[in-house]
Amino acid sequence: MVKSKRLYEQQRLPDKRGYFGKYGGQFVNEILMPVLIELDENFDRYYPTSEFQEEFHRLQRDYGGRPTPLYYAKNFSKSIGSKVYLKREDLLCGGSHKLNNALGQALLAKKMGKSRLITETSAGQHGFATAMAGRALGLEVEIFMGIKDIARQASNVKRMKLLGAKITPVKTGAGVLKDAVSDTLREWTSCSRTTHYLMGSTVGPHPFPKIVAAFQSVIGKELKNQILEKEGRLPDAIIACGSGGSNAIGAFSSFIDDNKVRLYFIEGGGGNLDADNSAAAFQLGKPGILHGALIQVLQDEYGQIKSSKTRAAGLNYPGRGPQICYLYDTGRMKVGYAFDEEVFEAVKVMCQTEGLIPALETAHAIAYMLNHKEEFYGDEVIVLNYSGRGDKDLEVITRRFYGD
Amino acid sequence: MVKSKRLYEQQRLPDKRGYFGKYGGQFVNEILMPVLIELDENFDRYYPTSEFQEEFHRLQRDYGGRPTPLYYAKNFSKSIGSKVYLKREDLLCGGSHKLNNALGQALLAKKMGKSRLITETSAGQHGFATAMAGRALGLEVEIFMGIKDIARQASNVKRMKLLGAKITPVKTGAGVLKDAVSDTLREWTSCSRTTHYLMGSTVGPHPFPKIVAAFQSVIGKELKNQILEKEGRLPDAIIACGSGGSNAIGAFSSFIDDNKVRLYFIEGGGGNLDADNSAAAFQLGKPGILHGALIQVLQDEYGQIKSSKTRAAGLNYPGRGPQICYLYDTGRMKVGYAFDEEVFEAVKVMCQTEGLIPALETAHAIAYMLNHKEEFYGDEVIVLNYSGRGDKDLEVITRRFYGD
Amino acid sequence: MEIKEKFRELSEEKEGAYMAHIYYGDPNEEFSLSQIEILVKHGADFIEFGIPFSDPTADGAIFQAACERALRNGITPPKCIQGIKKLRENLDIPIIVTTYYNIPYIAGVKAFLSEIKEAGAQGIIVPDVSLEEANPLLDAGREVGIHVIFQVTPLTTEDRLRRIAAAASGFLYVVNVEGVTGARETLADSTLKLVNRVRKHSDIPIMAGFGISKKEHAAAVVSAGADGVITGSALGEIYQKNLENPEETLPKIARFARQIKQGCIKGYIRRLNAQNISYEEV
Amino acid sequence: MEIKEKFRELSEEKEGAYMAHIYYGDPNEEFSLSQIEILVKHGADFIEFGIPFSDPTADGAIFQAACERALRNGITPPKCIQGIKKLRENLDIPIIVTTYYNIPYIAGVKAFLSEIKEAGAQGIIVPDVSLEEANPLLDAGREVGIHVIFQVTPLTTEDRLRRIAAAASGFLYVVNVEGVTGARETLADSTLKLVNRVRKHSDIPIMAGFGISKKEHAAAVVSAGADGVITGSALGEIYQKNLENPEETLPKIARFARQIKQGCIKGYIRRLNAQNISYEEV
Ligand SMILES: Cc1ncc(COP(=O)(O)O)c(C=O)c1O
Ligand SMILES: Cc1ncc(COP(=O)(O)O)c(C=O)c1O
Repeated sequence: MVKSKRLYEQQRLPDKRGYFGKYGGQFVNEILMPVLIELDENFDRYYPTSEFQEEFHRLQRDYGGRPTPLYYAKNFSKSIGSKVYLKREDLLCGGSHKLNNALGQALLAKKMGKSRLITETSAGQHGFATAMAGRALGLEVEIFMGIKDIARQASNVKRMKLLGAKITPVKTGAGVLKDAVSDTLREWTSCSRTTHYLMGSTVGPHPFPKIVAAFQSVIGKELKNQILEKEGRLPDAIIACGSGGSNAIGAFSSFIDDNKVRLYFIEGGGGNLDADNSAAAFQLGKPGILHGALIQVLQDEYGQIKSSKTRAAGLNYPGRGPQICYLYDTGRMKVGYAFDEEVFEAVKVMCQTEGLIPALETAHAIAYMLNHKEEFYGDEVIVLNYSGRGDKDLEVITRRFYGD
Repeated sequence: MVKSKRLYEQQRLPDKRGYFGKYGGQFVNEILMPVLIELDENFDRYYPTSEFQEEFHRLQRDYGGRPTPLYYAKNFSKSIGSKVYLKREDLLCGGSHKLNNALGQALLAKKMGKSRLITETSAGQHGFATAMAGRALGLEVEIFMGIKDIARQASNVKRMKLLGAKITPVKTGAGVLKDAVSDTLREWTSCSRTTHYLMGSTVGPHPFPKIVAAFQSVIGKELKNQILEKEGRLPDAIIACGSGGSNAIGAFSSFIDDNKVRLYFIEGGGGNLDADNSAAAFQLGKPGILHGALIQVLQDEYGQIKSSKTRAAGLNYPGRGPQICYLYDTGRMKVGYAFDEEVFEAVKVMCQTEGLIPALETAHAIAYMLNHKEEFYGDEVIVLNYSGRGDKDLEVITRRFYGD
Repeated sequence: MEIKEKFRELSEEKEGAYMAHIYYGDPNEEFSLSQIEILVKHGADFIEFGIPFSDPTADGAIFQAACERALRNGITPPKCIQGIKKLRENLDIPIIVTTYYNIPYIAGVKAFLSEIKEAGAQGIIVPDVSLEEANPLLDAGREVGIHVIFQVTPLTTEDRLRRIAAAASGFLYVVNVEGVTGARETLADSTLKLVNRVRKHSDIPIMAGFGISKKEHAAAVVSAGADGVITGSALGEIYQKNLENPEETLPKIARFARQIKQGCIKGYIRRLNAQNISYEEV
Repeated sequence: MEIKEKFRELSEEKEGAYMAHIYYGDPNEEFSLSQIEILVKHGADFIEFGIPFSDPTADGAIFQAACERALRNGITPPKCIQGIKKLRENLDIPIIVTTYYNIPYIAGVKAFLSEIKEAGAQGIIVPDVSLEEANPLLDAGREVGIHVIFQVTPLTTEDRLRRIAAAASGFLYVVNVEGVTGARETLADSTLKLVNRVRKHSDIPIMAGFGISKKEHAAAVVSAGADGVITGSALGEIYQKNLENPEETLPKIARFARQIKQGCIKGYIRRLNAQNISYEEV
């Protein structure tokens, strides 16, 4: 893993065309190009200003509850054999890291004079975060959601409705996230003058991966200060679950240049690694173009995109974001996966060691640690990015353990 | 309201016998007296030590997520007509202020060498907080819960079970909180050597009201610093919902001596103020002895305690804690109530102005503000203690608004 | 009959005392009255007359259910006091009222004690009044002439024991808490210890209660030095099995009372034996 | 027939061009082949031959459903290319392949363009390839001899328009985005504006698409300066109503094609009229 430092210099990536190495880009219809260019310009214009930073910081702190703690999980550490810290994004308002990005983009949209936000959601976490951000900033919200996800994530649908967001069911395709993204892109082409598409992860055409990563980078910045304060040194490894990769990139952001900090990215293994039973795009996919970018994606021999499958709705997307792809390709980041059954066991372990019910997504990282203890040594300090709480998955989890 | 300052000097109350004015005391069976004395002594012994304070602080910060923000709710303020801040206890781990106290008592129990926690719960918030604290500190947990509350708070029951807490249904009486408290007291008499009764609010025999108030006082301490930083002055009023009063006392704690800060306490009005349809003990009750203390309590002409009624399980207790009673009696605190229907409307307003779904309990304070705007002036700064999030009430709320 | 007199009578007869505890009005007043009559006829020396309370935190499941039923069937404190009056028409032995503090508190402590005194009661047990909170009760009791009965437990500290013994009148109610005294220690051992501890401070009679449901328990506890025993939920358990026609259980209740009383007598004899005092087997 | 040749022929005939867009294989290959035959027979001058993609993000509900059905029924890119070959047996007009970029990307862009070229196609539209990402496609297109058709919209900036016009070959596809041009502006007005903007940079033919479903639309757009129109989902809408026997809808499809083509002709005449150029009514 001897790579030159500059290779990973975050600030330099993506390039102007939105590329992280060979991944990324802007594979969209001409209709969207002016909007994306406008967005990129506005992001570059507003984001660095102290006015924006202050407003964003205030929202993150007072509305969102930042900084989130870095918790030394003593009891869980015992089951792993190294010192494990949890970066508590579950404590962010709404219960996951998603609000970091939603608040940032909603603020940007407001600065740009947009009056409406549209987005898609699978677990409902991002949709809920967008609904909150919309309300807090006085923007209308419409959310596209696959009909299957609407059924699976009933409680988050209720939450979003209560906040007055319009929920538009997506019946095309498999009725899951990938189809909802397509529909939201379509909707955007017809209303982009008034409407911002609040992309939920580090995916989609440039500049979305860049913008989302920027808004999520607060995780890593806090994490670095906190671990230095607690341990006086950098962690040996950071581990995060992900599909698009926003929580992982957020957590990794301040450490990408520090080659000694191992980075782990855990994707949804689903039932098993058979063709149609998984969401593990790094295991089963190959580079391809989906939703505006060149990424690692599940597809058949002709390039038709395949639906992913995992019990964790938030990981149920066939593609990995371009930056995550790049980190993997360059060897900077190790990837792993966890199967649904392992994930449920991991939920149990976290409940019983620390009294915390993790989101099924988050439990993928937990499961990986439990199943790969040999990769983490006794004197090591590991940070697990605890991306969300399991309230949204309560039904599924309890049905798994207690039946009914 | 010209009362001498000393009257409110927190530090001096309760007296050694556990009295706040005429309220409080230790009306318990002799079996419990040695345990209560032991508890009081141990609290006085451990709580002030820097070791305890540091451990408690670390738990509150890293596990609980303190400090919780003080959020200027600009949009909601518009519907009231004054500047309203929300003290965001909903962002505490578990979704309400309850964890402050649970972590504190669990830590104390551990110091005292107890290996097991018992408690009761109605909304499930306190039971969930106790289950978390127990897991974090390695103590067994058994929770007594009225059968009616078990049915009404199904999701919190699931959460507690997942954390490995034993749930014991209480079938006696009306199968609600009051009956669960009685059963927990009974259980405690037979196991107090190994077991701590983790009282969930500022109720029960001395020293519980004192201990719970101490552990919740962090709310007020933070609040004071935050409002001084944001406004450069104390608030004009603080408003909190409550039954036992722990979140209210926590929020009020740093302001009781400042007579200029108006304090509002809002109890559960229930369906209406008819005899058996409310939880408004200040409106419909009188002083009496329940669960170990002399308090304001709903009762009939002979002193039989009456069941309270409100849709907010966490306010569904017929008594007010002794300190709250005292604050009311001395005129330091104003009391109000909100009816169930007003509370649902308040939920809607908070959802649609700020994108936050409040707990039904918390929504009582919101409803009071909405229905008594004339009490809050345009240039005033009001702090609403936002005690919890509404996830636990999602079913009830959505059924109310959308049917089924 | 005064409490003291009753204990004197029993010690002359060389018998341990038997107090039977019921909650009045469960499932109805008529049954409670007949039950008490039977209990007295078959051996009870004292009646612990419970006035039902909505939240009897010091009672177990049986008596909780009893209180709930009685209240549901319309019992009130005034009706209970009427009940005591009715009993007094043909009953001479001491009646000890048991209730929770909110009942006398709401009625006015002194007024309440006057009323039960007038109705014919000799003492009162308020299980949720600790020594710390007992002054109003003690003052009124002295004024009105009602004994305030205190409870002590094996966990009660020496200092508290001293102070409780000093405040106590009538008798002391020893609560043998389950689980507190350790599994291997027998009922008799823990009673013996507690009796010895009390004796250092006072000569007041000691009645042992909680969990006594057999002749052998009574005998063991009395032989260990208690002046008598109290049975409570064991009685409730009998008639609760036939709440439709509770009268049908009266023969069983009679048998139960005879057994407990026999235990009290045997225990007394055994104690005397152990003390090498001559006695006549009854 | 080459694209340029077709436009020359049409301008000689004084007609606007009509391109009909279908997704091949929906609901099956046989129907697609008959449909194309009918379209050509009744007025289509170009065929936009869609190769179904799993995630056609630039298509509306009708064509999404079309892609889904076709894929479910087993269509693949190789089968589509076979389809083009079959069509070429009796078809001379230009065929423009439409598909999403992942299809040529996975096949290899140059290999894919060679194959469609070989099968008989003249151009390709890849709606999710922006000018920024078009180089591989442009390079391969030039090498293989396939026109890469670009889209422009009223929102496309002047600078982009210039660069797109420079890169474009075959024709430019004008997308009249709904909701973007403002409610009061008519289809003709916005087309006119865009045509005028394009003309500053290039003489390339302009085809207007999206939302054209009536003779009047076609006439308006062509009279405003477009060289032709494209219809897409309007066709799909017709046969989707009878998916069991889609052949039964062919007469309707024929009538639709005739209508659109008539619009193209009328529009052309109207434009010439407005320009005061003499013409003969057809
Ligand atoms: C709790 C949680 N973790 C992780 C994810 C995955 O998203 P990302 O890959 O963008 O971090 C989600 C998505 O909904 C989520 O809800
Ligand atoms: C969110 C919330 N607020 C308020 C309360 C009332 O408790 P207290 O009166 O102790 O603050 C509860 C009790 O469960 C609660 O869950």
